[in-house]
Amino acid sequence: MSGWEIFGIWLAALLTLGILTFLYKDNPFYKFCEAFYVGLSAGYWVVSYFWQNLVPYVYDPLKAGIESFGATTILWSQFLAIAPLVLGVMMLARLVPSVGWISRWPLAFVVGYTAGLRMITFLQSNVMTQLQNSVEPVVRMSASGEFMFWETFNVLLVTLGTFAGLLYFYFSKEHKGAFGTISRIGTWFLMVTFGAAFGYTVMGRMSLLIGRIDFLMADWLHIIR
Amino acid sequence: MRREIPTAIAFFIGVVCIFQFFIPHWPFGTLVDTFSVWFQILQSFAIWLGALNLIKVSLEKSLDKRTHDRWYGWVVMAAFTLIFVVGMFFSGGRQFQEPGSEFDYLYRHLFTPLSSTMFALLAFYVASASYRAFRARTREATLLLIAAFIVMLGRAPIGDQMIAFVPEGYRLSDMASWIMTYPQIAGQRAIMIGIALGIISASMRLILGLERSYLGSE
Amino acid sequence: MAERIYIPASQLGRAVRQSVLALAVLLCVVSTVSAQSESPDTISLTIAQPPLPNAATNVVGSDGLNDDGGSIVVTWSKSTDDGAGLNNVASYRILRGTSPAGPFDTLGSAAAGQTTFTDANAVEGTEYYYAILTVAMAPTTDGAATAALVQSDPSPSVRATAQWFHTGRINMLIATILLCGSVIYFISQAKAGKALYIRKIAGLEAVDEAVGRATEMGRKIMYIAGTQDMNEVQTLAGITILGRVAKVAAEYDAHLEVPTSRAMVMVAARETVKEAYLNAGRPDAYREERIFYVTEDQFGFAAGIDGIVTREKPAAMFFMGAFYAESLILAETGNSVGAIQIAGTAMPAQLPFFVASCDYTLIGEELFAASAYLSKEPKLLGSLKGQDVGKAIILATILIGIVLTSIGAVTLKTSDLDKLGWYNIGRWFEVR
Amino acid sequence: MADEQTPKLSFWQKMLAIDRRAIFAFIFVALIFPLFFEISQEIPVSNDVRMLHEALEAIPDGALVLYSFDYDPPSAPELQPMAIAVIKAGLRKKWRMVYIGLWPQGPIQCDMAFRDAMLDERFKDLKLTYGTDYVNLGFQSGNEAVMQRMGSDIPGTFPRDFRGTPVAQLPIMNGIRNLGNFDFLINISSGYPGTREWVQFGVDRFGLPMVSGSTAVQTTEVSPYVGRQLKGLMGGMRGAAEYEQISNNPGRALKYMVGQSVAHVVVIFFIIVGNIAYFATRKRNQG
Repeated sequence: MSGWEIFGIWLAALLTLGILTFLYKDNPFYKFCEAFYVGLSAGYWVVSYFWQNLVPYVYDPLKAGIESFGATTILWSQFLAIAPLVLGVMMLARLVPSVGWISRWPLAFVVGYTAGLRMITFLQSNVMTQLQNSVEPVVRMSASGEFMFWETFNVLLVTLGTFAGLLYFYFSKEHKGAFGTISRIGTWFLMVTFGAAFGYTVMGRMSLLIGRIDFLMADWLHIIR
Repeated sequence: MRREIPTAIAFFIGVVCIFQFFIPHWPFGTLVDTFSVWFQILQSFAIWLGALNLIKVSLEKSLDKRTHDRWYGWVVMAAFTLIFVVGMFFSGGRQFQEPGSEFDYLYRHLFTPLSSTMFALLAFYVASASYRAFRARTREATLLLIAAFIVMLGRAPIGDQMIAFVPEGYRLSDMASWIMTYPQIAGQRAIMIGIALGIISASMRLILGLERSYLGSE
Repeated sequence: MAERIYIPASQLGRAVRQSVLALAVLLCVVSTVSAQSESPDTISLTIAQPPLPNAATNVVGSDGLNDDGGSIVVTWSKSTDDGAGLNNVASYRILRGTSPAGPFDTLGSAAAGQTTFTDANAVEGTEYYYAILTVAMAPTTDGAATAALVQSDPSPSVRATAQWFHTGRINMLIATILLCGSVIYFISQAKAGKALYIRKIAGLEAVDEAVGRATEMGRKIMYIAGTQDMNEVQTLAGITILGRVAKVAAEYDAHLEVPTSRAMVMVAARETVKEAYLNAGRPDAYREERIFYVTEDQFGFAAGIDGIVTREKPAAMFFMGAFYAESLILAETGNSVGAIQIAGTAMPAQLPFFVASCDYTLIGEELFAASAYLSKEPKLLGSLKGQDVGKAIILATILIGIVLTSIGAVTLKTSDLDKLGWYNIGRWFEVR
Repeated sequence: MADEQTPKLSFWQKMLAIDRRAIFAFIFVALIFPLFFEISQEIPVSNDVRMLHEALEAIPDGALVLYSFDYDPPSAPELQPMAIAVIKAGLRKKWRMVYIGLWPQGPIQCDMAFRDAMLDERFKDLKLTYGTDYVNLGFQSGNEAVMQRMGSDIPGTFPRDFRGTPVAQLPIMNGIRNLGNFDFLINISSGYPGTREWVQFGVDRFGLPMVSGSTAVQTTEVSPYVGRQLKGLMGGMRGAAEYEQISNNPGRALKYMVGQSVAHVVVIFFIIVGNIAYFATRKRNQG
């Protein structure tokens, strides 16, 4: 292993320990790691966006377009990249307070794009697909045509849970009487859902820490293989 | 006019994005692809606003003689400068993420341990949160507790070993997967359908310009 | 565990078979070429040519539906030796040319028994001709095999065209019209002055309390509009709710701080808060620097916020928007300094953590209802009513669908969806 | 009576308001301890993982399979063992594999997983050519926008591979125009964009058969998709361990499972203590 690699592992180990000290209490070591992390990650994304978005989607097409002026066919379509460039510059207009309001245009573009696209996507994957999954026979028959009690019960339970859960979200009606009872049952289903989802996750979270401990013990200290 | 034009833009773009789903014909099919690239480009411009803001805040902090914490302002700027200079000028341009590049070195030995450890704090927080939250205070809290408890035990091999006398098919792991496949799915379904309706309604309000506080005032 | 254990030897066997095959093909080519040149040193063939199968017939290309004009579906009738007759067809190769006489390029292949292939590389408007090459294989005594190829007649000419409506999405169109329509209808009803009842949402009733308490204690309020960018509707909802919270904060003269993880969110949040202060009649109290960017990075942001929270101990924290794993890190830290916490998200995976560590949590749809609820503007409340009607439509659809499929299950004595035929209502909701 | 009860009850009161750092310490010890022992445990395989295994085994040899690695190092403890296991499945069955990442670090994780998978004894003699048998197309930013564009134009979306080679020079990419050209999609994901988006775009819109490996947290969110939209699912380290077991590929997930189980028991223990403390102190308040 090269010296640089060993140095890197030491740096990584110290930063790891620095963050972990926060669990005890806030301290200068953590403050250093935090400040370092904030600066480092902000820079990381600036660089990534530059090379991964600005260069291939703005610089490259415009360069290809300009270079084509000397060639037989001019690549006009490449100049479409001017439009987002203009939007981007409008966004940066924020830096000049007197014309800062122009940044609302690119914001409006993003809002329209988000609202339109998300609406369709969620309608398809959350409404249509869940409808498709929900609409199934509640009466369960085995392959030989016999009635299956527990399967029927389970499907009925899911249907009831979906119903009651959705009624809990009903806003324009007072939740009292029979309606209130059903929406109350809905909250029970939601609570079971949250509890189960939480319980299911605990293990996964432990594994994250195992990863760090494994790094400290194996890669840094070589205590375990 | 400072609010009308943006409102019109949001309306027009929103409607086009809805139409493109139903119209395979050019230009609708490709328009949304184009918009998504534009969004990324916009993001790449906007991040400069953020970065400059961060540097401004850090600089102000580092010049503030009243606090001992001012040194950390310098740390923020130093870290930013370090990765920025390395990534822009010393890591082979477009191939900046190639294994072995200087940027990759910073990424692996500085960025990764920081983000992984921050993430790993969750192992502790999930424990402290469950200690506090899972108490049988009310009927709802009890359901939360019971579901979490069964699923947790069912996920760990020890859960089944504890009650090995129970016939197979009725052990904790079976109860856990029953909860996950039936009541849990029911709750998730209700939440998912609700979310979609919420998004449809919120999107309509945004497209129609009923909610436009993000545009500020005149 | 009776799992198959992989042995490298079998892989070796395959490689041997393949190289023998390649060698055989090469030999055929060499022998044909040399036979044409009437060379005296003709290599004697040891491998038998398989008998020629009959060609595929009825090759037809038709324009691929519901596309932007880039695809053509090719269909053909199987060779009579595919699965019958000589029974030696191994596969079909699909050829394409721009004239019936050729030349033809190979586009791809289909296994024996197949009769369709989608050419996804067509150029809109170009006239194409397709042909099918039937490939027969015959094993020989030494275990190798050789190929015999027969080409079909070319297809009639075909052009790819683009469509103006996607016929597989009629159900989506109906759903869009019904759901959006009900939202728009009730907004217009509300505009006309129809009063609407809205049930209590506990988390939102607590907004005033939280802001008030922060003011009393002389401590900050921290508002986080999620950690995602503006291309998430939840972020937009978070920013809209921020407007209402900021207005309350302005009225109480509380110190509101908004750290963001995305620069565009910072821009939108500044506009929103500024407008809220203006509407509250306190434009002088607005401080732009209190809405600041931390970092784009998920956990870098969490680290930064954790630092601020432990040092400055805000009295109230709001989490409204899209969150990922950082949700619990933020909420547990807020909890450790005793802040009153109100969260709202439509990320199903993060809801349990907010429920566990915050005082109030807006669940999924409630997040989107919050801005309307807080503003009490009739138009916005109307959209909530529209949303509810959408819910009723969905519930009714599920109910009717379940009754019909269940009737089918009882009459046909099966609950297998594929065997339910007409009764399988669920497939109506399949979107292509 | 009261004199006897007071010290006992105040113990529970203390427990109720226990410093969370005490819990942290217990968790830390519980996780470190088992790492020093070689303990193996047999775990039952869940239905989702069995489905995934069967779906992968049903893919014919030589099929063209798209792998999307949508995670970064923080989730690697859970997801890296899955990535290694599914790459091994591909190597064993000689699929033509195209790797991409919608998270910037995904392709790097993929690279590491590929090297780890190749260390397996069974692939010692395997001669694979980069660009013909497999290719790493690297990262593209844009989240589901990338998926959307892949639906119409993959070479346009990924003009160059991870190493900067133009895709036109890669034999494996010949004839690949869009998502429809693939036989199967394998996604390893820890959030957005990930399984949910691939289901929306890859499965719902382009009809690709798909399986997913997901962090435990995401699993609850994507498990409703299993069946019609997902052909199988590995959830968290447990899911990875189950797949390692059923596919006969013992790896890191099986090893880590022990420490994880112990820490898990600690959390359960604290929940029990918390409830006892709650009821013990509540009784006193009422009396």
